[in-house]
Amino acid sequence: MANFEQTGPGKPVLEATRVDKVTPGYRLGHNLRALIVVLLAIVGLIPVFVIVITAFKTRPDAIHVPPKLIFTPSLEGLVFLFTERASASPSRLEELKKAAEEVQLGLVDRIALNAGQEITGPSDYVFRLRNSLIIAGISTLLSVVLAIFSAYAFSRYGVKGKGDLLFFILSTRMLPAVVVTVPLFLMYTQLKLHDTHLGMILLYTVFNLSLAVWLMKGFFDEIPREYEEAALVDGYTRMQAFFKIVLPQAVTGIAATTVFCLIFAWNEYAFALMLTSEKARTAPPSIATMLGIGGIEWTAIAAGSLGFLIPVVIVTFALRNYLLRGVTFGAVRK
Amino acid sequence: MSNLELKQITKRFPGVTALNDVSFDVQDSEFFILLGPTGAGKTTTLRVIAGLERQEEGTVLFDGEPVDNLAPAGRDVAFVFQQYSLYPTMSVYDNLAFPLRSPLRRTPEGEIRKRIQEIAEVLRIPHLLERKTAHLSGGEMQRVSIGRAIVREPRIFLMDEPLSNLDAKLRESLRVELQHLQKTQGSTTLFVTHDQIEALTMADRIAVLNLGRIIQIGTPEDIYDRPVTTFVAQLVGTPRINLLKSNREDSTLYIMNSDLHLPSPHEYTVLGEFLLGIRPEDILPHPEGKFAGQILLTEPLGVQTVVHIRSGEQTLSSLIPGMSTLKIGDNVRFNILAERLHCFTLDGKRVQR
Amino acid sequence: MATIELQKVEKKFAELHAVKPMDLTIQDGEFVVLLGPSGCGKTTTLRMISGLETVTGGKILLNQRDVTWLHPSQRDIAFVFQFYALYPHISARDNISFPLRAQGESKEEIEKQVKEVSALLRIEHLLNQRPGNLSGGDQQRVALARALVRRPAAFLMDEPLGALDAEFRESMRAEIKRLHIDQHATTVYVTHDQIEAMALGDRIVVMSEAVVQQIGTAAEVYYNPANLFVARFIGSPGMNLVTGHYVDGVVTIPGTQNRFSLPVGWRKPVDETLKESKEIILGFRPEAAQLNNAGKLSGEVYASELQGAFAVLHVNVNSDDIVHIRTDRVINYPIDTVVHFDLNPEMVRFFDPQSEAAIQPEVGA
Amino acid sequence: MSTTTAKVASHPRQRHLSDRAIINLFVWPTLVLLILVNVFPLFYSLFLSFTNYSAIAGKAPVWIGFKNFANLLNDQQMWKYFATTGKYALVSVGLQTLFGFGLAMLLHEKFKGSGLITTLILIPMMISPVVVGLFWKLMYNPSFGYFNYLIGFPNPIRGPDMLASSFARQGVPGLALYSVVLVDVWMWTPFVMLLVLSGLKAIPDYLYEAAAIDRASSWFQFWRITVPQVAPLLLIAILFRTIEAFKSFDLVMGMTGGGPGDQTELIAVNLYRQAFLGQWQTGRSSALAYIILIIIIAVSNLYILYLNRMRGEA
Repeated sequence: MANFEQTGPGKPVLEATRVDKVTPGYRLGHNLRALIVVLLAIVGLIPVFVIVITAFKTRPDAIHVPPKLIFTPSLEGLVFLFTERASASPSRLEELKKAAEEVQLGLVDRIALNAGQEITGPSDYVFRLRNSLIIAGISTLLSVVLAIFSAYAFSRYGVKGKGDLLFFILSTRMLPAVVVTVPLFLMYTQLKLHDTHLGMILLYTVFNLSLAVWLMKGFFDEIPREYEEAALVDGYTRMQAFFKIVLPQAVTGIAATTVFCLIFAWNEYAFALMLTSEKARTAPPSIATMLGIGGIEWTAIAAGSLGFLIPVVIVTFALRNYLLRGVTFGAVRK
Repeated sequence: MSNLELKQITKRFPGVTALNDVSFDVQDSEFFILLGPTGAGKTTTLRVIAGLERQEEGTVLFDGEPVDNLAPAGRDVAFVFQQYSLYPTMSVYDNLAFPLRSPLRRTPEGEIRKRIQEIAEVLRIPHLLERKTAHLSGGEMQRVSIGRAIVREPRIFLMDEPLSNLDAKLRESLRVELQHLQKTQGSTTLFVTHDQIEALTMADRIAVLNLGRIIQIGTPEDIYDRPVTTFVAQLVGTPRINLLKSNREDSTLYIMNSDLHLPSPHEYTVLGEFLLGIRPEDILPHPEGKFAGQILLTEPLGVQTVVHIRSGEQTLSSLIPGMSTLKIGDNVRFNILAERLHCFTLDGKRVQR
Repeated sequence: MATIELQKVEKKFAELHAVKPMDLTIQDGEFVVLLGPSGCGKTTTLRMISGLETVTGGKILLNQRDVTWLHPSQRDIAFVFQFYALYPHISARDNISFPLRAQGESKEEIEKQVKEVSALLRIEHLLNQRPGNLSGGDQQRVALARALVRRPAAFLMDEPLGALDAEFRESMRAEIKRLHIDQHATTVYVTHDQIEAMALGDRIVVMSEAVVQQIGTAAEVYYNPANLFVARFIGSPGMNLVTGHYVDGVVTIPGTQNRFSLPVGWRKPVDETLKESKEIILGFRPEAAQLNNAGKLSGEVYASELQGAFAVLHVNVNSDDIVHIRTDRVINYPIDTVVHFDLNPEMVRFFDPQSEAAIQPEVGA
Repeated sequence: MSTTTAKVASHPRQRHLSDRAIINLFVWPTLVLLILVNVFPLFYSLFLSFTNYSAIAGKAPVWIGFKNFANLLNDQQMWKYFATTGKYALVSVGLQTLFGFGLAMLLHEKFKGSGLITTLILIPMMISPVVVGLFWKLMYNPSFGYFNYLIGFPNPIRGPDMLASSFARQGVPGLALYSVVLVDVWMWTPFVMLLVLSGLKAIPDYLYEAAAIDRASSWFQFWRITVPQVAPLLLIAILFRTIEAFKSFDLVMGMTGGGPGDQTELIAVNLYRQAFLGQWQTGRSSALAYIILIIIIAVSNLYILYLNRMRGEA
């Protein structure tokens, strides 16, 4: 049976090379444009670069005028980030130095010693990070699960007034956080939800829900209905078709939505600042206030910021092709 | 297998009546084709029968029993979609097994494996069973989706233009295979297409649908030789039928603004102006032909040639077997076969003969 | 107008050889069609002639002028795209007049030529519309007008009918042919539809897997296919190709008692080509077989197809070869009934299974 | 066909949910949560905006009609803060659009590594704004900050102190605001670039090929093919950034906390100050919250309307 489909190694994606795009002049222009963009990218990332090197400087190097580029890296920033310290009196310093010779003092204590300080206990940074993880993690999970179901309903059924419903959901995200926190503050104090993990999880779930619903609706719209209908005709109910046929195809969409919600919850500052004080305080507000107490603890702040920044950078790479959708609430599909 | 009947089905979508009082029946193990241009309501008809759409009026009967309040699952029909016919996340084997594993059937795995082996032999796809659907060519995909329809032995097969996305050569061969398969399986099939060749070649009976209305139901010969409207006449047959404004005075038909005139067959009762339909293959260039014209254009198609002839102001297209040696601008004499003329009123209704 | 010459023109994308070295000469005013399945290199060849694709090797001459590395706009060629490529944000009139404005023609001249070409293509009433709200057929007419208006040396068309729906395609095909006859402009036309190729082409270049399989007129390519690919690809359904066992002048189809003796003029060339190998491929077009009860060949009916003016009977000649026979309309052979048929000796062709090439008969068969 | 599989039991009463049931089951949980945590507080604060309530005063709210709104609307300070926010939005969105469009045009033509570069450029907008504020505060530090060093003022005395709005110890009003704007631009230019880039990628090649054949000037190709295709997306980016600029709070709090003086006191920061920091004027800040709410809904309505119209055309 003559079948002329040239399956071969799959049709190659041929990059059209037009005659006027291979002339030396054009090539030069092309390379120049590439160079400019690379330079701009480098300049753009200088602040991130500064954070990285400051995190591994000793305090004197960090505040050296003019700013020092070549320096001996030290873990002082990290140690300061994770410990509470007090400056030790000269006599106390002598004792500790002698102990250091007899190798009784741990590495961490010795680093503090060089900076003339003695460690008195762990700082609250770890505790704050844990709060961030708990609150961001659970709220993301809740918002994604809820979003999957409601987004499927919006995508498949013309829910009455769908247009404004979606807008109404979105509007909660369009407002400055402050506008919403004034009434929330009152509600939470009366309901004893102020400064509680539950309170923050509930808020972040709703905060992320509008993004998650819009994103998931976009991903569901891309899955053709024929698959579910084929399953119906094959003898499955609508629910079974949803779980067996639709969800497996939406896995990449769910992953992207989960990560976007995680980033937004992880980065959130305003709600955390106003609705928590001690017990449920997350990392962002605590890093911001760290500057206050420790004086010019720049190395610790840089280390804290770095710790907060690395997961986001990794995730940005993983999400490259979904960024467009996530940032524009799924409005623009690539 | 069972037979299917649609009684006065009407389906409305906001702003449009997709199906308007549609009635037809499909006998047991008949290959019935619904032919019509895109947007005629063909797919909607299938979806109503499968229960994927709820019609506003009329009933759908399987073997005489109404099935309107049955969910798609309960109707036990097979639906082969034009695209997206295979579940992308499953292998070919799982695709074929999916309907048999449904809660309604609960077929034991051993039984499933045997059934699938059988079907794979018939459709010559045993080598594909373990492959992921993404790695199949267009032809293989459609064959597996047909396999999935057959494996469950449904009461009725519904097929929504399964061949139209395939490459031309493949379509030819799959058409023949599908017809052979249907005849040997004896499965009641309702096949939807906009391609008139598919309709003429595969159907036991054809229903022509346009703008949600059934225009004509008949065998391929009925539709081709006795079209009830100019729409049906133009829909089937390539190149299209010539429709010439003509006038009848007592017993001769005069074709407007040309000197062509033909003896009027006695059964033609219409008087005055009407539309005369002549199939291109009924216009035969012949050295001593009664009529004369000038060659405008020739289009060799290999097995036959389309010759465009101008006679007076009228241009006619004729179809002659083999390669023609006629040149553009030559004068040509030709005859018109009188026994297969079609005669329509000016608004396109066939004048019964 | 112009002659176009391709000398050893070749195209490689990294390690993929999209077009193997190819020679082609297109005469002035000739309509040549590049025909082949998708991915055979026909579009790449067209784009190399237009400059939209660079050449990896070889030379392209337009009126004996080497244009291989010339900017597309300096080749005096017009290109008609499958998806019309009309500038979406300006009116049809501006689209058509655009190439003239770029050449710096005067306002009145532009106005005159636009009026003339839109009359030729019967789109005067569409000139103020934006391409967005025109039908596919009308958009392609505007694109043709844009190509025509600049009186180029040659027209290059990349599957212009591909995106149109059925009822436009037939009328547009006749229109393109009529345009070519009026303007007799040198045209290179790419399509995968062999009906279009034969209807339009003065000559057809059949391509497959980056290689030219055969160049010839519609009749040559239809009646004397150079190899198995062309035989199978041209014609719908393609030529019947049955593998047979050849022994001094007689071809027998294994597994049946069908026997066919070589017509006059074939004996010597077949003996020379096959030498001692016993395998041969017998080819014949569906219309070359006539049903008759006393026919020497026979087989069981597999399926039958009414195609309007005629019908095609599909007959199983042995376990896996199905042969297509063209019959007039009156057929109702139930499946598996045995039918007999004869072959018209003039329309029979033979192929060498090894080289897949056609065996040429001694005297014009 | 040999064995027949188990025939479908004649229409068993299957436990399957009707579509209506599915819609309710899937949609209501989301709606309930939204109403509880979002809608209810909005109504509650609407009521408060007509009272003189203060969260810590312990007195019940007393209805004072539109007094709060009246005070706010003719309080010159308020208009100053609205003006600061407006200036902030205008300049930052303007620069972002310019740089974003330029970057997208440069990045449109693929080159080795352009994918990596694009992703690197996108990092700033993914970082928590308050953390960005912090390390730009480090960058701007007159003595050991890299900013002064890089723009050629290594000596802290003679160089600018951006966040203190002074240059060589002389006050330069507005400098702090523009230094925050600079960081906002640094963070959100990639957003505009991303949208414009996706617009550019949607333009089919054959338009440029047709233009090349028709000997179109690159000027024509830019104005007639590139710009009309990208304009809708660019406009969405502008509308989106305008709304975000209006909302910004985290970045300013991280860097200047509204200072020096009230040079960077954006409206959202001032609302926080009135509602929480010390003043606790709950009623008045609820009224201010509603004024902001109305402005933003008006602007985002423009956005949604535009999006639907753009969708209509596309």
